[in-house]
Amino acid sequence: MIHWGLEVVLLVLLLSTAIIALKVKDLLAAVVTLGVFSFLSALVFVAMGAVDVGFTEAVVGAGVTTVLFVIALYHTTRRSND
Amino acid sequence: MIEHLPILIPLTLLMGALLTPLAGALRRSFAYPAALVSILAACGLSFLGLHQVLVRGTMRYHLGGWVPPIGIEYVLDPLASFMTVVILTVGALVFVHSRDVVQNELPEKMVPFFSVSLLLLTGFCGIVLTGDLFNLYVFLEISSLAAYALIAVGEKPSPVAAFRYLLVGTIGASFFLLGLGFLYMITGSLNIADVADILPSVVSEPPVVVGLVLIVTGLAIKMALFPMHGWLPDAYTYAPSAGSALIAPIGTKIGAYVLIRILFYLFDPNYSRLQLPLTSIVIWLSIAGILFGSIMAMAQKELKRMLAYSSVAQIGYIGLGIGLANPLGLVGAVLHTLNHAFMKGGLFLVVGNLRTRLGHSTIPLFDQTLRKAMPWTMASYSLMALSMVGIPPTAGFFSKWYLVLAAIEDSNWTAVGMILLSSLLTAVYFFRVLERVYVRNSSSTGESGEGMNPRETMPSDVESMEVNASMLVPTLVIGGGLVVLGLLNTVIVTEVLMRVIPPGL
Amino acid sequence: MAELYTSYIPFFAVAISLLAVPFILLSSRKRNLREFWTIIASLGKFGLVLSLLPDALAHRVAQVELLQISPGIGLALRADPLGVFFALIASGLWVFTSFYSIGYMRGLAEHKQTRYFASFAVCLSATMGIAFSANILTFLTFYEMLTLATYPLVIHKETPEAISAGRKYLLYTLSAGVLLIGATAWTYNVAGSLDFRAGGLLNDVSLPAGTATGLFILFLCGVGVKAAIMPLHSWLPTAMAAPTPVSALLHAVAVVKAGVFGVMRVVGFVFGPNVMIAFGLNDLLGILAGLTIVVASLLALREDNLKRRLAYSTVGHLSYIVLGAALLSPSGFTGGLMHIATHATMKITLFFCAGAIYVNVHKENISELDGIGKAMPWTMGAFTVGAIGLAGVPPVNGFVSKWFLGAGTLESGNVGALLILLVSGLLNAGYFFPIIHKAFFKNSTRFEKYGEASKLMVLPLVATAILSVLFGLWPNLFLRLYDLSTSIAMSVLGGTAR
Amino acid sequence: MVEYIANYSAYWLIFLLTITGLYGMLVKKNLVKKLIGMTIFQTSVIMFFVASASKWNATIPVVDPNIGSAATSLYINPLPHTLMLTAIVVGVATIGLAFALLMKIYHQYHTLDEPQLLERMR
Amino acid sequence: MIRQSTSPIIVLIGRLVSPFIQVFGLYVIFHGHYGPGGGFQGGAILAASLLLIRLCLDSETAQLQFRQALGTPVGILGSLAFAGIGLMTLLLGGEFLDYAFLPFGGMKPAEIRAMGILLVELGIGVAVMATLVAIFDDLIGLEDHG
Repeated sequence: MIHWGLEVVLLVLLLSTAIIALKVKDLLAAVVTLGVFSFLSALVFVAMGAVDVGFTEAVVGAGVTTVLFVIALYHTTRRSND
Repeated sequence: MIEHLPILIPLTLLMGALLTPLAGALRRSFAYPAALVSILAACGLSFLGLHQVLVRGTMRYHLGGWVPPIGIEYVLDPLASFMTVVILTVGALVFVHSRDVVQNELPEKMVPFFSVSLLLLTGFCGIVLTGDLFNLYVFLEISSLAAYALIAVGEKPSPVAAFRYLLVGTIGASFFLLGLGFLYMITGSLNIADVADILPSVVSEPPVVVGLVLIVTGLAIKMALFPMHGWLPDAYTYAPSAGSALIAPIGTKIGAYVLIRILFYLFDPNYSRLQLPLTSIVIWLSIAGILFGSIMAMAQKELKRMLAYSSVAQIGYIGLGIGLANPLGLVGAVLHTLNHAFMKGGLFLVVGNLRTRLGHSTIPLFDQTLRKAMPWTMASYSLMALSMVGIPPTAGFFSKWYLVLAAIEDSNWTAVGMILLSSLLTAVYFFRVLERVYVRNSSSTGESGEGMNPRETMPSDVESMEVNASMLVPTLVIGGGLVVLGLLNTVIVTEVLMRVIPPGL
Repeated sequence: MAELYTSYIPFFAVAISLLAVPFILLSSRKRNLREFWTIIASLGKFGLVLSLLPDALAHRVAQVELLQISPGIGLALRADPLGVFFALIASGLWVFTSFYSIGYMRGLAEHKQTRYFASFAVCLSATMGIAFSANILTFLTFYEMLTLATYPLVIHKETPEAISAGRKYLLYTLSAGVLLIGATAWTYNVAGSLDFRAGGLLNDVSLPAGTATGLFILFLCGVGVKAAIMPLHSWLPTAMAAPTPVSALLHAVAVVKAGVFGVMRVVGFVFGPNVMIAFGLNDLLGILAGLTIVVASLLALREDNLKRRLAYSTVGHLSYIVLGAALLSPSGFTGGLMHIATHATMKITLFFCAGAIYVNVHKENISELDGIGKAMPWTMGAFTVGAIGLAGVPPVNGFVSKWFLGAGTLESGNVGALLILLVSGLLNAGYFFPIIHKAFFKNSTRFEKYGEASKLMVLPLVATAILSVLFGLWPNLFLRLYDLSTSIAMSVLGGTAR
Repeated sequence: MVEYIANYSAYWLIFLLTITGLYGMLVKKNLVKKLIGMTIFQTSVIMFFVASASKWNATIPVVDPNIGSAATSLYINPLPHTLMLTAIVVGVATIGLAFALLMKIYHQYHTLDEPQLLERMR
Repeated sequence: MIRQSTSPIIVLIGRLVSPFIQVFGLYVIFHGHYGPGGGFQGGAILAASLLLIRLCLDSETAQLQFRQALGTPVGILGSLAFAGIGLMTLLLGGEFLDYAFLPFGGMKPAEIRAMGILLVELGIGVAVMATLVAIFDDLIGLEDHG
């Protein structure tokens, strides 16, 4: 039987960031929230014992992907109807 | 060197994919020969592989010397070797054909195009050859990524089509991965043979069922089984001619191949058929797909789009063969994979020829001049159309024949009726084009049938616009090949496909 | 039991006209050379088929398996008596049609003659293939080939009318082909074999009633479209949009005869008399045929267009043959077979005449033909021979087959069928004699300035008319068609009670 | 029941995350939002794998001198982790390609809103 | 498109942190077969450092560090290192990627394996780094010729 403690807390946070990222109308805010999401998920990975996945996610998900997202927005538009 | 064949085939393609841009960087004109050499080499290797498998039996190759289930295994069994031959033969023909097409449509992107195409084929061959489920996922994604990229360089709306395909494809792949996760949770292994050994003892566990359902859903998306086909028509229509000629014949078949692997090799065929209603769901979806695809194809004005919808219908045939889950059905499905790969590949080559010369492929603009201008192209088109309809000596008839036999054996009369009906619908939409090309007078001389001098209606001064040899030869090879394949299908069935049938079926 | 031996002659008989196609296409610019190939192929084909005749009569059957097209099923050709019988008629009449076509096409300066002659050659190959097929799958292959090769002929004129006729033709025949595929697959599933066998491939198989009836209906729809059995006939009058030699070919030589030949094969060699009787399938077939005979004859009465009237007449006469098969009695079967031959010679004469009239005076309607007999005495003479033959008047050969059919109805005790035969004989007279009357006995000055059509057209039609009479007097002349048909009837019906 | 849900709470949350991601991909009209949904979806799948590999009372899969390399049951199974690294690579590649497509689309149609896009494609 | 930042803090921090990140990236690559880490993670970290410079500084400086034109070729070369080593082991008689067959004289099999893995990891790292930077550059550069 597995007892989850920290993970559950982190996951709830994760879920809320995910929902925020999808709900926010300003795309830049959404993307930054997604960065937070990635970072939190990196924490979850570490908490679950997957250290390497954790810091890969931190670098790639929270770092590179967010940068790419921001650049994509910079070139397109920040506005969104939903 | 023979024992390295399972890895050599994808490796040759991968090296080609990597070396092509390097050669292109050196001098642009080097890129195409490099790509061509690597695909021809891989094609030769695949035939060698098929021969070896038929002579010596299944070849297993352990990557890095690690024995499975720890290491990754590559398996060249009859089904896999057959599929590599199909993929690479079609691929090689398309490559030969596409030099001028690409030069014409994508002059800027010649080098990346061939590199990415090779990557696509690497992915396909990897999927076929790997004996490791996760490896399979990775190759699935490699091929999908390459396909997205190939589609996106086409006509103006192509990025949108590619983007949609990307989203849907990612959902499919993720479902597949999620399903793998469930299987892995229970079995603790990812090697296909190993998992197949473990599964019977744990097969009733809920995660296994959930995993299987997820995997099948994911694959259904990848193979564009109705109603998960939404991405396909746009993607095939807007892709560049050479790209769709490469993706359309093989892309969806790979999904079908993996489905066969999962349902009949990984799981016990009887489990897939009897314990879960999965196969009957596949059957009904396939039947719906056949009907839907055929009807939609009849409504299309653009040849490529018509072919794309026809692909939806044809995938239904393959799905039907898989769903029937009896030996004849499997033979029919695999044979149809081969036949349809050739037919659709050839048809898209014809589209490439038309677009190169006419600059369009809109059916209402076709008329008799086309027959005079491109006699050989249209002759191959006719052969391919006949094969698509399923007229006996051509290849298309025989896969339908096995499918009908399988459906009768299963007493599934709806399926029998649908296969037969869709032959007619296929005839309608293919003869529509043929009639324009062979009968329809060019619009100016008019409709006044009676009393006009027949000689005037024939535009004898139409100059030949036939494409050059490098494009014509592959088209003709496929056109003629369909008859040969049809006549030789017994050899294929008895020598290869009979060995494909897994023991439990 | 017949003795089998391997011989490639059936294959060559099929292939020879196919081989001529490239030559015809290549010599498209030189008319005479192109026609030379056609003639050579037709004569060669007839010769090859003729060489098979002695063996067929001696119960020695030449067969050849070219390759396996599906495990256990070969692309096999077998020159059994029925096959030789049909092949003889088709290839023999092709010779006449070839000469006639040349005259017709040149007379009208038709376009795309190369395509016409090439398709014609393919058609004949397919017909030979149908005749010699050793199993249903081979039959199916050639049957579809015939469908496709006929399509360019039907649409030859490329008028909107011809194109829509072509569409209708394709729709009907391809649907039939598709149903035939289903029937074939089902048979294979039930019987495990597809080889034609005298007395019935399904004879030894225990069939549930539903399966037998379903299979039979599928087969009937499959071959019935080409045989123009009544609800499935409507493509045939429409296809009259084609040039007349094509109509002749469609109606007399290849296509519809392939259909009734298919019915013969299905009745005698797939189901067999025992199965037919056991499930009452012969009654079904007989009723359909009888209805077709009567209704088609009535419809023919209304038609003013000569070719369309002939077309409805064909529909009726094809069902004579089907009726002969359905009677399942030796005389009836013989009569049906004989009617394939006799109807072919007579109907080809009539179509040749219609074509000759069209080429010469450009008239297609019967009401416009007053007094044409004076302008074209040979043509109309031949027409008269054909017409009275179809009505069943001796000494033309139509009488012979009708006689046997009548005997067949008595043998099987089917009075209704006899009645139908008699009524339809009268109807036949009713729709043919007015034409003859108009041609010879109505005076009109309309055709004074016209003479006969060209020799290339008149000679073949006179020849077929003479043939009709000769066969009527001596049914066993030259080709020993009578011996062949009785031997076929015996081999099929040998094992039954009747 | 409550206990059941509690025991598998992490899985349930991950499942919710998957649903959220799917919702974003399928329902949201904006293409960037769809991509955000896709990222969430992929992350949740990866997380599912990692969660399925994790064990109570086991340590990270790095050889610990106090435990040694013999007692494998005391380590978390590292295989899913490596697999997930590959999955992350795939995800990044997909996202990279998606951005390229996104910018091409915007360049051609000047909108990222799907209904508008479909309108302008006609 | 990225102009030089006007804020000296950003420039300074970017310049200051980037080398450390790079060292860490290399560490991760080289440490890959002992502990958590490996080619991909290291490559991603290296790429992150390069991206940091590209974001913080003007493009000339960034180009000095890693030229845009190099992205694709270096990525290909990195992948080739992986495929090539695999091919080499195959040609030398072993299975694909059976590092024990690599021709390193005077080493124990275990060391040869470690060496082989290291080379492959290095190749992957370089490939990942170059590819990620190339994606970035392509996205940036799209507007210029668009």
